[in-house]
Amino acid sequence: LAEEIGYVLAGPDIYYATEAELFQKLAEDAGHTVTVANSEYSPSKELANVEDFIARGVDIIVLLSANAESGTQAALRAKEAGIPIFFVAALPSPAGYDIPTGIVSGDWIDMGKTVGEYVGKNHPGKNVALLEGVYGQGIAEMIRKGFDTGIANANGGNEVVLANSAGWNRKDGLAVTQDFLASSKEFEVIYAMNEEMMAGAIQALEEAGELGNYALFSGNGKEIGWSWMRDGIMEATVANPPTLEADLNFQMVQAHIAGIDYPRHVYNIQPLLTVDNLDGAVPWVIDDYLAMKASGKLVVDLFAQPEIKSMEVWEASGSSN
Amino acid sequence: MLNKSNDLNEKQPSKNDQTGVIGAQQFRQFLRNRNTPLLIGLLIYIAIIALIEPAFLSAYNIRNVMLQVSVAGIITIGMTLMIIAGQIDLSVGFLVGLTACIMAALLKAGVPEIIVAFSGLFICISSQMVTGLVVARLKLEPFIVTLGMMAIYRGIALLLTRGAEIPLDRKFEFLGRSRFFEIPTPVFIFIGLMILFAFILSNTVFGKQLFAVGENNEAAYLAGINVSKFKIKVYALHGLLAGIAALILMSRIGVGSPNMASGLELETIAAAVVGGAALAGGRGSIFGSFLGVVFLGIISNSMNIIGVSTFWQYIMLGAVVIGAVIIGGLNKDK
Amino acid sequence: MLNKSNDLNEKQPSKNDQTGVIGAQQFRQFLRNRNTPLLIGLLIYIAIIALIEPAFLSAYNIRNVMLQVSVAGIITIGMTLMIIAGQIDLSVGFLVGLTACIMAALLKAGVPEIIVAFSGLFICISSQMVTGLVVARLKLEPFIVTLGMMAIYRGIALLLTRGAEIPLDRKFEFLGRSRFFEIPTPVFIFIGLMILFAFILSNTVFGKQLFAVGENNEAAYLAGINVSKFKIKVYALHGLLAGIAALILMSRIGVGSPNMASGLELETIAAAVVGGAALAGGRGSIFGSFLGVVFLGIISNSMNIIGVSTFWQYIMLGAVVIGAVIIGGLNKDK
Amino acid sequence: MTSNNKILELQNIVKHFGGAKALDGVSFDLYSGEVHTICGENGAGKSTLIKVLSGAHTPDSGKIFIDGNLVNDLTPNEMLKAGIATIYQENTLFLHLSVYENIFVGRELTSKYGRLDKSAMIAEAKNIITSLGADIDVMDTVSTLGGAKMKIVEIARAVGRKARVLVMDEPSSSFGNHEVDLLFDVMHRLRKSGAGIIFISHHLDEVYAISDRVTVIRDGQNISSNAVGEISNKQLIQDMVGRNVEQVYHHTPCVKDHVVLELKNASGYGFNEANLYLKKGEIVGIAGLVGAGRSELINSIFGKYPLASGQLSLYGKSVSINTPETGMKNGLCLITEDRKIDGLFLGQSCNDNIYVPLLTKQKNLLVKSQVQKNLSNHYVDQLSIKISSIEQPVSGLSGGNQQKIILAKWMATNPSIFLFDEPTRGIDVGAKEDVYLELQKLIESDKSILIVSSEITELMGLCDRVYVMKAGTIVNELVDEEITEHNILESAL
Ligand SMILES: Nc1ncnc2c1ncn2[C@@H]1O[C@H](COP(=O)(O)OP(=O)(O)OP(=O)(O)O)[C@@H](O)[C@H]1O
Ligand SMILES: Nc1ncnc2c1ncn2[C@@H]1O[C@H](COP(=O)(O)OP(=O)(O)OP(=O)(O)O)[C@@H](O)[C@H]1O
Ligand SMILES: [Mg+2]
Ligand SMILES: [Mg+2]
Repeated sequence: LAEEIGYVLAGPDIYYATEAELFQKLAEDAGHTVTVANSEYSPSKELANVEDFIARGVDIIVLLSANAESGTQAALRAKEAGIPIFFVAALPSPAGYDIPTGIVSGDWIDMGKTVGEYVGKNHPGKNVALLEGVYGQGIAEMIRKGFDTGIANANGGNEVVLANSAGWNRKDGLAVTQDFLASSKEFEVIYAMNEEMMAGAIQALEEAGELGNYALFSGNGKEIGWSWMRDGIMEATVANPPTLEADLNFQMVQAHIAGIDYPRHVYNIQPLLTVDNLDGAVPWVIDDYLAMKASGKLVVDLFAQPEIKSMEVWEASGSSN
Repeated sequence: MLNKSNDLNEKQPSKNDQTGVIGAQQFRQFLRNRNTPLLIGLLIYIAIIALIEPAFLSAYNIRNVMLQVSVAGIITIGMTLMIIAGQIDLSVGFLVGLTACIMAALLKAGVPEIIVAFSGLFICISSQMVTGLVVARLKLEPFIVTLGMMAIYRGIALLLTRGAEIPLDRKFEFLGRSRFFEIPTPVFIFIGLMILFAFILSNTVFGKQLFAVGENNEAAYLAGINVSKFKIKVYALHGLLAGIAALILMSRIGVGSPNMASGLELETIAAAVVGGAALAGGRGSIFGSFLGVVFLGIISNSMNIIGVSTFWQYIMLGAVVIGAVIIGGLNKDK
Repeated sequence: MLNKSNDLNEKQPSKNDQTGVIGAQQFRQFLRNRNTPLLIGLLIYIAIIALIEPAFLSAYNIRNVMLQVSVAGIITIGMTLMIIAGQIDLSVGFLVGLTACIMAALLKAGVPEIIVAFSGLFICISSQMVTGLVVARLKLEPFIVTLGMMAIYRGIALLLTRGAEIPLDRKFEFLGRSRFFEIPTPVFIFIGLMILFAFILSNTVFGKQLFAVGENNEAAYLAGINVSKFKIKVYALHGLLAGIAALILMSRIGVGSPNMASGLELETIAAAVVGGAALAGGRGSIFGSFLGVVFLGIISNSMNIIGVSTFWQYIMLGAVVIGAVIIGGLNKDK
Repeated sequence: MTSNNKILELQNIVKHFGGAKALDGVSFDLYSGEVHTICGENGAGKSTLIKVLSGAHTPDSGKIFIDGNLVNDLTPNEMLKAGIATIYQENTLFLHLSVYENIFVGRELTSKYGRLDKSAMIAEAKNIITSLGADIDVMDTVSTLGGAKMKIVEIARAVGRKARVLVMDEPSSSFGNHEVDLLFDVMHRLRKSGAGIIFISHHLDEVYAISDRVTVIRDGQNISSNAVGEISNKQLIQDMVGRNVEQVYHHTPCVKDHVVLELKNASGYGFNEANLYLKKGEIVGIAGLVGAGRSELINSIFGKYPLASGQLSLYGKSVSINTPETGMKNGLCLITEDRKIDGLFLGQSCNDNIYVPLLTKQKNLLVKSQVQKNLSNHYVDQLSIKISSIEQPVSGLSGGNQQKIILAKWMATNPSIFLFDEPTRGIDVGAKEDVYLELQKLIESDKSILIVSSEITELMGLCDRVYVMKAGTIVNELVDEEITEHNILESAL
């Protein structure tokens, strides 16, 4: 049952690269062929990539879309051409929720909520500065929505006083944090939505001699975050390992090929990580991930995941302050 | 069609313009034509890819490629006019994005499609005319003015959408998704505009003056051409073509998004130059630009079709661009 | 320092060059200087932001801005040389990215830091020399050749890193993170290079020849300048400066990533032009470029400081660029 | 032939460039059927005046009347429509366009539905070119033509407009006698048909041969205006330069016996089998018609183009010079024919322009600005270059003064052999005298000079020997008394 799979990747980014790489490895081990195309975050490129795979006549398309709305349009083309299309690490537009054949996504609202509640409980009354992801994908917006809900739920009286996109990357994380530190707004908590931006933030704090004066939180749970927590630099992160997500995605594709029933939409597994539970943290490094799985310490089973039936509607929030 | 517009756009000295005899002479002219090496290169490239993967030449994929190329192709027409006139435009990608966002917002607000379409064209034409006015009247470098405009369009589009996309909810599908005789409408529009502008360039006063203005502003002014008005006209035409491209692109993707056409400015400039246009102005042809935009446009498709990592497409793209201008340069010396 | 290099780089006519008296005459010269409106504009901008948010002028933030600006600033020096020589370089952003990726990969492979640093410089210098060779010997347009090179560097960097980043694991921190007398090392390097090149441009054979070659290639050739060799030299210097910038940037961010410097090419071109350089060649100054890069560099910082949406920074950026060239253009006519 | 019908009048035209006054209340008029010449030294304001008339420059004040009506809208477009066609001093051609396209730029012929009528334009262009007696293919791209032919195309363009007023700013400066004769034929014909012609030339013999009236301007002001028969050559020069110029040519032979430069059987781009030599202290001329290959020959000696075959020796030693750089190293310098294209750095100051060739010669990496300034000031004085400051960009200089900047720049390199291609092109009589005096000083200090000139009197007045070229070959060598207009033309034709 060797199938030809076209994998459309949102853009060059370590998270996405890991998704594609593990998927490709698993799929090729299973005898499939995988061609990876990169959309460089461009909606037209994404559509073109999907169309090219349709032209090539692949059997299955996996779409890691950076653009919820246009990704959905692309998915529609595949569907019209009769090719099953799976979303991973991305969601379609709320209106097009039914279009993809299957979806594995982060539960971004919950990620933000987890951190928000933790902050509210452990740092009540403290002001927060946010390093957000790229606006427009829906991801940053949903995390923000969750975070706002989280601090409200915890009722600690926290307030977000500064928020800006740092583009998911370290360079902007550094510059934006430097600018935050220079501003006259007071804050004691920094929440960066991924570890790359947090790395920039930590450097800015270090250079300003302020490391240790702020409570730091990030998202995604990459290994570098584990070491920050071990060193006492960072308090917590929410895991969202691309390895695990890719694994679920692969299992879903396999089930589809085999004609087995499977949950159409599942979330990635996203526990709160602190220094206390790092032992069970899921690695991003592919070899480590596979080793952990082989050792039996990690069991990943698509069919054990609860099926999601609907998605949140989100609002663009780029100019929220 | 190809050979026809080829001749129409030829700016090389050719003493045999009057002769109508088809044969050896025409063939010799064809060999001397600047676009010939590019055409041959393109055919070789297509042949190689088709050998590796015959699906590349399937009817579906040819339609697919032409469709993918048509938006860039329409903008390339405008960019070719601009480059011949000695101008350049870095803002067009984000102008298309901004226009699409505004149109999508209007559609969402319930404005009728036809009014939305005309507003889109109006926005593109008038923005470009403002840029043209600044560049022409104040005698500023278009490179830097349009770079500034690019930032401004980008900022406005982001503010408007707050970074997100605005879905069309299946409105406005006609332009981008319909077909006639199995050929998608955008391809019809693209080819039609190419032929129209190839004709305009070689058979109208506007076309002649375009080359004159681009080659020597000062001399054109002294010859009685109102150079700044003329330039603003070129910007307006370029704006019109960008507006048409925005309509098609938006209709095809089904959303308005700030970044939806970013990068197109460089792609279309590259296509025009690969097709023989000189950034110093005064030289270029629509047929050359057609070859250029098709060549650059099939690279990414061909990589996907033969299953090579997309990252190779950048190297391929760079190699084609540099190779084409090197060969064009060698040819020029003869 | 500012006023000094200002005089050194001034290319405008000034009748009173010989006098050494400081006073009214100097002041009049200052008013006539092309950079004066830009300097005044910059000061007004700074004053307004500081009024809204006094923290903008805190020692911390000034250091912060200078640090943020230093990488772009060093590349702007090279870009200014290129523009004066009538060249332009769209590839430098991705060349810096590629170089950083290669250096990061070498460090990961255990190669000693010093060897890695020299390899980085070597890569930048030699790549730029190859581009210079192609442009100068084959007489091609630098815009399009460097556009092609940009795609190639990007492709190689993406293939090398498979689209991810290569972390340095705290190696190589000295250059980007150390300080002397409270001033970060990159700022020292940036300011030092500015002064050095301001001196070179106005007091050396190389500097004089740079303006001659940029103004009129052919006349420079007939005046005994080996123009293509000279151009390759300019590309090499630009490469060296890009290499230094790559070292600092990588060291500061702690990773090598393909896109880490993308966009810098346009930012540095804009900075040089805002600072008075003419893309046609033959005009530009280091002090003007310094003002340009600082002005563009503080926009994003100031928006963040006063808490305005980042999207506004694009509009501000575009407005500053266009405003500066308009004012520069008006000044030119007088 | 002059009628009483005044077609044009300019009153009190004032024009400043920055602080400098180029025109300070100049008045001028023109009758139908008249050739009215404007004379004046370099920088007097002649070109500025005609640019105001053509609409290229907007005057600060003053009035222009056509047929007695005040003209309000002074743009090139309006002036062309009013029937004033101008041939500018510097080329205004489109090099990548063909001859016929150039002739019709701005007034393209169309047939039905606005479609270009190419065959009509080609046919008419052919007619105009033929009527000018020139041999130019109208389908040729202009960049392939030599300087003189380009000028003919410009004339054709202006003539083709069938204008009532034809303005010609130094149309003949790149012409030889043959072309000048053709030009005069055309001018006579136009005059007969009732057009008025404004003519500018630094060749006073031409002025006397063709004009009805001569107006002299100096420093942007009217000096005199006379019918051509009423003003003597001497007085005309006196009016122009404000002093007496007794003798234009100063030539006392200083020829020494060593041959410093010798070319044997040399062929290259544009010439073949050339044999020539040049002695120390000698001035040798190269005469010939336009397009004879003279420019190519001396460009090749300097190293701009490589020699295809043959041998070049300097001081008896065979050398190979393939680039201008090596040409300079071997003590040569070349003053090219077209100052704008390959002579000047237009946006740079006079000071920097003069210093450029020295940069390649100096060993030191630093440039001392005081040394540079002293040098510039020295040459500005010596060649009486009219500028407000050495920091002024050369783009603002008059044509003749630009030419002097080029002379200065090469004199400063102190070469031992000078190669001159039309060195006095566009230079006024007074300044020519300065230049010739400089040449004399050069040979007195044992320099040698090879000079290409289309001005036969110049060759007669200056040269010890003259080679005559025809169609790429040296066909004759004339010494001392043999150097006459008759002899030169006889071999050249
Ligand atoms: N574009 C300009 N910018 C500044 N100054 C100028 C400009 N054009 C002309 N001038 C100045 O105006 C004066 C008159 O110049 P113009 O060219 O009219 O002289 P001309 O009589 O034509 O001289 P020539 O015989 O050398 O051609 C000169 O002093 C010149 O420097
Ligand atoms: N760029 C060119 N391309 C083709 N032919 C050229 C070019 N330049 C000059 N020629 C031709 O070479 C021949 C020599 O021209 P050139 O102008 O050097 O002669 P010349 O004796 O110096 O006359 P002139 O007084 O016009 O300078 C002419 O036939 C001319 O048309
Ligand atoms: Mg003049
Ligand atoms: Mg000549």
